[in-house]
Amino acid sequence: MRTITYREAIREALQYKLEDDERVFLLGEDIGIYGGAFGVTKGLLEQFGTERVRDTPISELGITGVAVGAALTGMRPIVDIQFSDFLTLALDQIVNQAAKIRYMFGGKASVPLVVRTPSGSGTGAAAQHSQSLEAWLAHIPGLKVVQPATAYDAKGLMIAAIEDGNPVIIYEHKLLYDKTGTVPGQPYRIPLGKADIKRQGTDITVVATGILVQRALQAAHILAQKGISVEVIDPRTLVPFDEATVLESVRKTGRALVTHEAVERAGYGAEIASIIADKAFHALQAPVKRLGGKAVPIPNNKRLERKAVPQVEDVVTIVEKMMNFSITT
Amino acid sequence: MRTITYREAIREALQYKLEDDERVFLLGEDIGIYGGAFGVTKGLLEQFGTERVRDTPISELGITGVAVGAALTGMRPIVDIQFSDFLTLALDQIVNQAAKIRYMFGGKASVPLVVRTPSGSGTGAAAQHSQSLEAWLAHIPGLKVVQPATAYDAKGLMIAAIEDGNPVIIYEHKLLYDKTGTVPGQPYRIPLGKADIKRQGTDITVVATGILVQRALQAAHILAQKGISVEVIDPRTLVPFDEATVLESVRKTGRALVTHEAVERAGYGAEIASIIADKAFHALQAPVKRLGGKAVPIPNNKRLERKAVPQVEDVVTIVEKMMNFSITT
Amino acid sequence: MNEKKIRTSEHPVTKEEALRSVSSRSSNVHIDKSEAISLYKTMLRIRYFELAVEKALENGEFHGTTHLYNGQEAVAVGVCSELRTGDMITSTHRGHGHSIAMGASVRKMMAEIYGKATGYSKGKGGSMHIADVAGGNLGSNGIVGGGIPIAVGAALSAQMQRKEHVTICFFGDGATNEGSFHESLNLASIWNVPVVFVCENNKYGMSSSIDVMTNITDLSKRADAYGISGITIDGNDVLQVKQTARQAIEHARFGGGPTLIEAKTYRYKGHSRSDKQVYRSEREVAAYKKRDPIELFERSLLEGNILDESNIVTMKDIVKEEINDAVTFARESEEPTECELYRDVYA
Amino acid sequence: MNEKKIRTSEHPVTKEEALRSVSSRSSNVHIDKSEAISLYKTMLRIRYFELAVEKALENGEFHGTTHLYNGQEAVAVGVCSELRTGDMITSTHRGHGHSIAMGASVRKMMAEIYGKATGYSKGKGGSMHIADVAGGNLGSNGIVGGGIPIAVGAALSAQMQRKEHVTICFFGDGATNEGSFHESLNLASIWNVPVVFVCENNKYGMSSSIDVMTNITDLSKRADAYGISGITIDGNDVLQVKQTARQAIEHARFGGGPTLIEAKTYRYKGHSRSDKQVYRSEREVAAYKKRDPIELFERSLLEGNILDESNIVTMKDIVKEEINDAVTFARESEEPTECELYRDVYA
Ligand SMILES: Cc1ncc(C[n+]2csc(CCOP(=O)(O)OP(=O)(O)O)c2C)c(N)n1
Ligand SMILES: Cc1ncc(C[n+]2csc(CCOP(=O)(O)OP(=O)(O)O)c2C)c(N)n1
Ligand SMILES: [Mg+2]
Ligand SMILES: [Mg+2]
Repeated sequence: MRTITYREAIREALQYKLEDDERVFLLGEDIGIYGGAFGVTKGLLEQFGTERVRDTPISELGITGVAVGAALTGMRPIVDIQFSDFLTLALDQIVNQAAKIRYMFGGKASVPLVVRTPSGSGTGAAAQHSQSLEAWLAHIPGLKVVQPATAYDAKGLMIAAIEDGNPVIIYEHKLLYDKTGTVPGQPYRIPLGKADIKRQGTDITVVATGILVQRALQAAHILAQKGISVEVIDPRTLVPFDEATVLESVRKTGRALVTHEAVERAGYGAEIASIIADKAFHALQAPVKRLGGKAVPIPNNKRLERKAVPQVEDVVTIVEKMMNFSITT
Repeated sequence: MRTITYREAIREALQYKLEDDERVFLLGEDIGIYGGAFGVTKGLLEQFGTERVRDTPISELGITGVAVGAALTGMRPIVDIQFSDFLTLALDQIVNQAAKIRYMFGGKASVPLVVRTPSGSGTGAAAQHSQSLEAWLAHIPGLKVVQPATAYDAKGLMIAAIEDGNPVIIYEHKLLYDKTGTVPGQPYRIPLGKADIKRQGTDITVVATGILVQRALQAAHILAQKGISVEVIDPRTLVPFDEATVLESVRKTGRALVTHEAVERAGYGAEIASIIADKAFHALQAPVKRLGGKAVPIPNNKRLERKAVPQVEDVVTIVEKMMNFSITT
Repeated sequence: MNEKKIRTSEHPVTKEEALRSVSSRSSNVHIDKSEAISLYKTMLRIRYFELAVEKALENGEFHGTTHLYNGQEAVAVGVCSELRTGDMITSTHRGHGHSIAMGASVRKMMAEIYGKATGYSKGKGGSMHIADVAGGNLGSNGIVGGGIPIAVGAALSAQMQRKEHVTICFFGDGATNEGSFHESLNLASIWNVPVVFVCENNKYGMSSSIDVMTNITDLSKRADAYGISGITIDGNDVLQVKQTARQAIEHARFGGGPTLIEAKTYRYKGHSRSDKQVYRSEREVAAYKKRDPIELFERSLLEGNILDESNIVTMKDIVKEEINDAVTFARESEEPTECELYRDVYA
Repeated sequence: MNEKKIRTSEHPVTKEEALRSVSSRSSNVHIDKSEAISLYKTMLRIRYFELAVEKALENGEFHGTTHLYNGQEAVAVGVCSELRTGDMITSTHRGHGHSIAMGASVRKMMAEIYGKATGYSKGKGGSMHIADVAGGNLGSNGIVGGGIPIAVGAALSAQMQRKEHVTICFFGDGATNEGSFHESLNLASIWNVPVVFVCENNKYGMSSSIDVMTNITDLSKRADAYGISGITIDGNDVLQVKQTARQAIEHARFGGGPTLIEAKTYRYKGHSRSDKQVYRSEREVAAYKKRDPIELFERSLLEGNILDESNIVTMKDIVKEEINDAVTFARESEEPTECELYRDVYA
């Protein structure tokens, strides 16, 4: 099958929906001739014109609100927030308006809105351009939250999100844009709320999201050589969350690690770990562990930046420790 | 000792610091002659004048940013955000600026800023005026997060927060403003990061925050009559979090419930539950349970509104269930 | 649309002056009798609705707060009377008047305020979240300035869908200091979408006088920052409002782009239930009440022989009856069932 | 300060015209020789600093991105030359020029860009977060518009502390469409704090032309929305910048309140490292380079016999050497130790 990048996979999904559904349009800063800060929308302006690939002023709150209004009145806008850190400026419209309008209006309205935004560290862009705040939006009833970790997932989840009919926030990861994967040319959907077992294993379950999916897979490879069989699960969507797949795995392995790049404290990993610790209580042969970002802003210095968030070796180390844990100690 | 309301206790703390430290000033919407939306600042304008009790336009982002700038240059501003839901408009300044400035500038600056804001439901103000988003800010390195649950704590924590030297967010609760408690007339400080055992018990630990502290205490009273001895712990500050006090209690009781009004999904309770499930693993005789708000926007209708968040009877029910749990089932 | 009418409303003009100006300013407004009666009746409906809400609130008949529109009726009614089917509005926390002016059912509105299952939002929204998206009301809004970009988005929809629908965006004076105001007016201007911004300057944002919270005399001047037209009018003169709205709406509908209308008016009641109104004098309130928008219009209807005193009494009785019926309906309606708590979170 | 100078910079004027205008506009600016040389040298320092940063970036010598100031030197230098000890600035993502104009150490700046322990922020901030709070630079900022309310807050501090310090708030044309711009200018106006807003209109916000992103010709017009003075000037004429800044700063310092200065200028380099510059033509860039702020000033210094060619060559060599030294310093400095990761989160 074809191999394309994560960036191209997203672009294909956008392109498909722009062709397929005239209600769909994109808006955001520098998404036109510039092709977006990470090149995702390159070429779409030329194909679909300035009305449907709409460059905006630097007005995150305003453009998100415009998208809410357009969604409420029959369109299917897709907002590009150039860095997910800038969502801090648009949250009233996402959290107080988009997420709640349907409920506040007794079900007599809907807001089919997609917000795409790149998150994560690793580019040296420092504290204000490197955050991973997906837990925030996962806390809000009325929103769905998607975090594709592969090119294949990115295309299928993006199409599903655009067709979903609810406000959906898609956290892309900057370091993934260049990663390649096999992706069908045809459109396809990945249902929101279906986890993916990225690698099967029997000794321990690693629930990883975003960039940590790749790192967990690399760690699993290393650990396999050490005789540890790791099952890697990618929830793909935080809301809805596929509890069943995760719990089934933990009931099988008896051990669980939850890992993400976001700051560990009050990150979404706490939600997943709490669910496992509660609902797989009897199966657990060791405490559920979390491995998330350190409680520090992301520094610019490359070495420090790397240390601020979990790397492959950190996953390896903690899994080894967890495998050495015995219930009787 | 004197009995005053939670509202008055906060006012006394503000008044004390306004008298004590000329760098301290208040700014916010309608905090002057109106006395704040919940009457907390009533009388302060008359005492300290318009310069230090500064009414602002409806510009949450702007006034928070002004406070950041003032804090950076030698003042000790206290911003009043009229409802915590409106923090969504000010988060760039809190999260990208205040929380990170010290770190980004290599420790050569500080932002001694306090943000006071009322949260919670129960007043019929519906979805956009009833949220409890303290978990968001607890996720951000560089911020401290305080949630006073009694008049006594409110005064001591407020004074400590103003003197802290870091950006501190104080979540007050609307339903607590009228609650009374014994409060010394003299100023005193409650260190940020010190939990309070609000009631001692031996059978189960209930970690409760905000309005749930009162409800957990009422539940404990009912449960005592049913022969269940509940220990109620109020962390008082989410960041820093007093892990030791909580873990010690759970190691003693063997059971833990974590409860708050905020939406359970990705709420701060998940953080606390994860810590307990990990670090008190051996002591646990039953799974750590969470009891938080339902995953719905807060509705206006009184009956539904009540059902949306944990009430006394919900705490009673879940504790009884947890006590019936046996490790061998 | 380019000339600015500057009017200082520091001291309300006398009744006599007001009336003269009503008739003179309205001289070029041609409305027939039935339309005039409809304007008058809608204003009455709003007034009596709000009085009923106030009473219910005082009696503790519903849960939550409310923001009453008394005194501002001419703005909602004048503007919305110029709308066609398919046109839309966004409203604010002080939204009952806008809803009624859009032809909402007062029964469903009152039921919503009472938190009942028969309300517009099944009792889940309450006073601050009345909406009727199908009927063109995109919703009141609890966030000051929250509706402004939403209105621009609705207007953008109309533009992209090649429909000739106009969106009216209502907001208060206080909202003009929110960043959303700025970003939204700029977006509306550069995209030339069919939206009319209607700022109801009732002198206060909660307790804060707009004269203290901005350093300009007329908020309509802010239009210049976006290259659009701005105009300040007497918001208590329903015909002047109507006439100005007509021009701005036509302008927007046929590709002329947005306008910012500042309608100077006054709110009679406290900001919300908790307001003790210490920030303004009773004298000020009394002075403004002398230029009551309903009385002003009533007088010109009488003088123009469009209505006589007995017509007016009859109409008031009819409207009061309608409102009483709405209250009875609200009182007697069922509460939403518990499963409603979980419904409508997602589509 | 109330009159507006309207200048369309669609087509850059010729060198000859530019020069004439420099001397004429600057006629009322009295600066002595040493001051002139200092302005010139600071501009050179910025230019060579940025060229060195660009080279280092191309060679992959540091991690992260950077936004170069080449072409805009006259703005930072003209404005900051009017500041006194205790005065402050807030800066932007494109902040190297502002730092240097504030007298920052180019060694510590370069080390910061290289992520080294000897940098202003110990390598934790990088290019976008250079600050020297003690020295009056309250920091560059990665958030467009993020520094604007912070500047107002710093000015408020000065006002409340009864100090005569002025804060300069630098931002780009693109930032004027952020809500923070609007809220901040309004706050500064109603509180009359000593701040000067300096908008560097370099025609683009990343790829977006400000002419497309607003519907007005001069951004200084936005001052009217807040009841403050606004003025549009030639940002490539260092003496004009200096002269305008002097008036605005004096005005602010002695209780006259804020001013909005729009300095029209141009950025030579791409927005940041990833920019392919497809949104503008090479011809446009070349045309603007004909009005290079450094060359313009150089010429008037030569014509005024303040410097001769050999002085200039010497000065350039000195500055280049200074920058080379900074690069060497940065390269040879230590990286921060791992425990720095955990430090400085809290005071
Ligand atoms: C973002 C936000 N800030 C503050 C409030 C609290 N609040 C509600 S209405 C109001 C005053 C609004 O003033 P204005 O826009 O003039 O409308 P009016 O109440 O006069 O109709 C305030 C401060 C809010 N609801 N939303
Ligand atoms: C809130 C926010 N939105 C978007 C960006 C991405 N961004 C960085 S600089 C820039 C352009 C800024 O334009 P302008 O204000 O004119 O400054 P210039 O780059 O021209 O100096 C953009 C869009 C950002 N950093 N912050
Ligand atoms: Mg008002
Ligand atoms: Mg620019």
